[in-house]
Amino acid sequence: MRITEHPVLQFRRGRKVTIYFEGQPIEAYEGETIAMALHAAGIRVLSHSGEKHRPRGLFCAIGKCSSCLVKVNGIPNVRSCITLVEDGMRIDMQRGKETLPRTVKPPEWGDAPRYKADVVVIGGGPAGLMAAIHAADAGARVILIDEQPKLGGQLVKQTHKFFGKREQFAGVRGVEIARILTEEVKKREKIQVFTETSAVGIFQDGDEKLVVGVRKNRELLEFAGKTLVVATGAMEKMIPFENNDLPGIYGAGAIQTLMNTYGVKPGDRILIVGAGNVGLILAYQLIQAGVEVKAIVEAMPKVGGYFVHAAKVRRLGIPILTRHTILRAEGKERVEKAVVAQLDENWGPIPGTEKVFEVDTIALAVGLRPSIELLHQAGCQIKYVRELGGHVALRDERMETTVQGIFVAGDSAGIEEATTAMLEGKIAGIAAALKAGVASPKWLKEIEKAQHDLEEFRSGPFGKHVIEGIKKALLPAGGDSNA
Amino acid sequence: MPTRELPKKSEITIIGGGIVGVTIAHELAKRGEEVTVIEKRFIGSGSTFRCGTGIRQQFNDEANVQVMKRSVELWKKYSEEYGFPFQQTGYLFLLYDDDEVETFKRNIAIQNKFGVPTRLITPEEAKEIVPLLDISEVVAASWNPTDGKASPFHSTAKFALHAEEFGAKLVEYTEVKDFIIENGEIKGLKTSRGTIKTGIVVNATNAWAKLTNAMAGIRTKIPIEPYKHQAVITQPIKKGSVKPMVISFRYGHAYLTQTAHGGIIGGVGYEEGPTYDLNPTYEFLREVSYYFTKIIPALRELLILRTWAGYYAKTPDSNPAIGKIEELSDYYIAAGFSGHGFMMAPAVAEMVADLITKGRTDLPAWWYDPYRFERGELRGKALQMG
Amino acid sequence: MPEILEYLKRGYITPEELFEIIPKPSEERLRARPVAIPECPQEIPCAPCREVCPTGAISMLTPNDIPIVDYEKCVGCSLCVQICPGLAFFMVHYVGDKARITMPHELLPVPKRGDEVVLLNRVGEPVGKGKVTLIIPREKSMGDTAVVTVEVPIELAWEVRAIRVPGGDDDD
Amino acid sequence: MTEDPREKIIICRCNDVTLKEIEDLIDGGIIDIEEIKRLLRVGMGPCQGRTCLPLVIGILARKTGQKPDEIPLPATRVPVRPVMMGVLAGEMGDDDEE
Repeated sequence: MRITEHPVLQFRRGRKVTIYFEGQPIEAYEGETIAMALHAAGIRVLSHSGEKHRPRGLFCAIGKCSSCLVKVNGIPNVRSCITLVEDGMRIDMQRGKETLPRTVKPPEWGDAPRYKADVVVIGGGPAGLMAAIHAADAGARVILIDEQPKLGGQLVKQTHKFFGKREQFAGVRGVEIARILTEEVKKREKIQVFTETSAVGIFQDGDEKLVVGVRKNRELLEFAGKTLVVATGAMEKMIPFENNDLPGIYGAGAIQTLMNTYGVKPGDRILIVGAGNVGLILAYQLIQAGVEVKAIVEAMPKVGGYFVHAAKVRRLGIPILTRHTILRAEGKERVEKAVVAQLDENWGPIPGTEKVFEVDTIALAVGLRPSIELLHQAGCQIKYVRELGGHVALRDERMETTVQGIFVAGDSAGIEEATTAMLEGKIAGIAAALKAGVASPKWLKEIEKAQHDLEEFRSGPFGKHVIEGIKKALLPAGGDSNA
Repeated sequence: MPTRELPKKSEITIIGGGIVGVTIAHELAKRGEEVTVIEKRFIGSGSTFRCGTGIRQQFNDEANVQVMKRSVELWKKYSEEYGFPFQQTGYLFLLYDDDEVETFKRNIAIQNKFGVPTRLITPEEAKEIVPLLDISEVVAASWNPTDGKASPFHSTAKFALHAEEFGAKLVEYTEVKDFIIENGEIKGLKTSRGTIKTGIVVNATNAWAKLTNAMAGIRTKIPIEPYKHQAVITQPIKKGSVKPMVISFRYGHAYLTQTAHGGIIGGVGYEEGPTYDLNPTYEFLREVSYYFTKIIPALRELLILRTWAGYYAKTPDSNPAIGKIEELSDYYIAAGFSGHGFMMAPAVAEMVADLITKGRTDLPAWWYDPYRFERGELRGKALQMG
Repeated sequence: MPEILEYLKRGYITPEELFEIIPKPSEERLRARPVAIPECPQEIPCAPCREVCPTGAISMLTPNDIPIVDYEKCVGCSLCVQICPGLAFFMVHYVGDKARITMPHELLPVPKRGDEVVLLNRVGEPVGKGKVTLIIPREKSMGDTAVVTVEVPIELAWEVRAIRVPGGDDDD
Repeated sequence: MTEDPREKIIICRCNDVTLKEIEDLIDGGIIDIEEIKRLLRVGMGPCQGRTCLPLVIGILARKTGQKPDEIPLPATRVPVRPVMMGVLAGEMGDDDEE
């Protein structure tokens, strides 16, 4: 189930290795995660849940949901979606709660290495990359950390071309934007990049912000900066329906990771829930990967994403069922069917309108919400703003939160687009450099230009909605962020 | 089910719906008294639901040993009657040198005197009890199999439920704002939901006790200060992996055990205060990891899921202040538990109910005399974990 | 709540609906040379078509306005078809009793000139067969998107908006 | 007894908490998200509530008529990602023999 030919992407696989799942040899390639290799071999069920013994498999594919835990070489609770395969690795299904190995040496105390910079940027997606580039250009020494092995965030999974203006990469594919921005980062000696590094906490340490990081899940690192840009992106929403935990039900992002990052076909026949931009784009990407998309269901009475994305998948024969929802998934150990129904005026399913789709995969594209965990933990004031996708940090016009010196940008500031994420990243990066006292005031002009570009981008009907939300999250001007 | 309706009057009103306030209400109601608990948020939400779950009799003074012996009897009795989990899985103190062993021998003698069956065991015996232990540096252990642990959520909920069955009123989401006092007599309390007439008030607000005392205009010096005490919980592992509460003074005053759900829970002696700040810290995260893995090396592969903080409401001698404050009639305090409130609660409830209803108690309440601070008669420091 | 536009309910637009939004080129213009038709009825923040147009034929005051093509200025170069991120630009050219439709194509396989392909309408239904008359491969395309021109019966000029290439995964 | 479909709607995957369990609790008068968390262990698993807590807030809002912004988001505490104890003790992964 590996994709060999793709109209847009090329997959360069590493050395072929053998891993063992429940004792059975499985072919894998270096650079793949365990979950991807198992999926390519047709394995969907990775564990049975601890309390109700329900089959569980992959869901988020980015190490967040913990639905994919397995035992690796005897060690339980390993997140298979972010752990790379190694030749000879023994992988076993996790059965409830596991025992610990008995003979282990205690670890020795070790001081974590501490890296210092003017600005620390957390998150290497469009917002974080732009923040790092502009902070560096404005004169700051920058540390950029990201959880994934490759910079680019969600851009690396996007085969479609971006909207906006050409100076904002309009007409360029997401994967290509990721490559360009990554190159720009690499060109700058002032930026130190740490990939495969998760930020697990933000603390105030004297005058500095201390970011505690963990690299490759095994190494503790400390990053100290005068200021901080949090650009941690978004998380997919889940919706309640019967058997919504059945293996084969994936978040849209997980499907993109499977097929566009690792070249693994997510399934043969798929139903997509949600006709926002993510669902529509996903449908198109699935067709590009050679997967049959049975339908897109959407609870709203109309397509939520851009019309042009809808037209693109419609003319390839994919039905969009507006005013429909998924009632349940069926299947013993994995998805075999999806049952959908039409909705009435009160959002209740209309009896008798049920339709059954024979699918092996269900994609959930029911919206994103900002990843604000670090901001929340750091003490930034948080507010629920529906228009921005959920809870967000309050911030001023330069993206500074209520914690002085902590800036936010991109989807973690409110769900929008990669284009606006890049502009916000630019603003936050320059503002963070200014606040750190390393940038000359002439950079204020660049902030103003980015603010103007944002305003222009948001001037249409889609942007109006976002602007409503931003108003609710915006702190009154005249804080002391004008340093 | 606790209510949000404030009664017009109540003979006795307890401020604070933690385990201490709830068990006092339970005991008083059981004795037929009219009693109301007023809780700012929900039952147990202050420090009770943040506690480390342990219940031990291994103290180093006669009073605490006696009180805890009674408390364990009550924990056992009520867990059986009310059906909440209380397990006598023991407390295991790991000892690493002769000085420690000598100290614990003295403690064990006191405990044995009152019938608490603590004994000194060998490192190998300790490893039989917790096979995951690293005993390479351990020279002996103090082991009492009758100590135990209980779920703070389920036990407090059951005490609350039965207190109500006996007629107690538990009022949640209601904050006491002021005392109504006339000629040194309590007439009532002003709350965020109106006024309640009451004659007897028990301050069971532990970490907030000094604020409550101030509200009552108490001038007696009762130094109770909130300290941030942090705890950690890991991903669950197979049940029975760490049955008793394991203590190591050598390694950071650490205590750890396994919850009913399977996670390893515990803390270390890293403490900050006085403060009302409850933000967990990096220092704690590192220290707890280091000390826990020193005690049980296999924990190094285990994921920490969460940290949180609660208050140790500390007094200078780590013993609580329990008793009547004479400058105001009728005002009682049961606070300053210094990390022992959960384990002591059922016995404290009996003690306070005795004092209110009979004016005397068979339990050694004198040890906790709230006036001892003012008189400069501090007790021997109670053996405090974490 | 405002009335929901039909094309947003369905996910595609009919030619009738389209020509209420933009003018339909005259028969004469359609026969003169290929003409760009934007099927982009919604105000979205996007401007590359205007930015690449060599003759300034596309007017759009702000990126959030819809593109309007001045058919007289349009030289039929197909750059807008190549660049459009929404794959919403097409070119139509009437030649005798045929129409040549130029459209973006981002799927495998990419047909060759002279190949016969299945013609699909706006809901993916096969409506006939047509011949590929021109291919601009991805490498030579301004916007990294292959552009295909197919010759279709003239009455299908406003129906055909996609193709299926025999030999593809979903070949029937 | 017919099976309640809500028993098959999983809100918290980590601790297997269903829609029915949450709605039953709310119906019983427990409407404080902190209390719901503690009683059902919803959001207390390895995903640290990322997936389920927004759902719980939605359910609470729907059943109690509160607005989602009136329901306080439970605290986020370190570590915001689960971390192995050995790593926090300072053991470095690369020079670690396995």
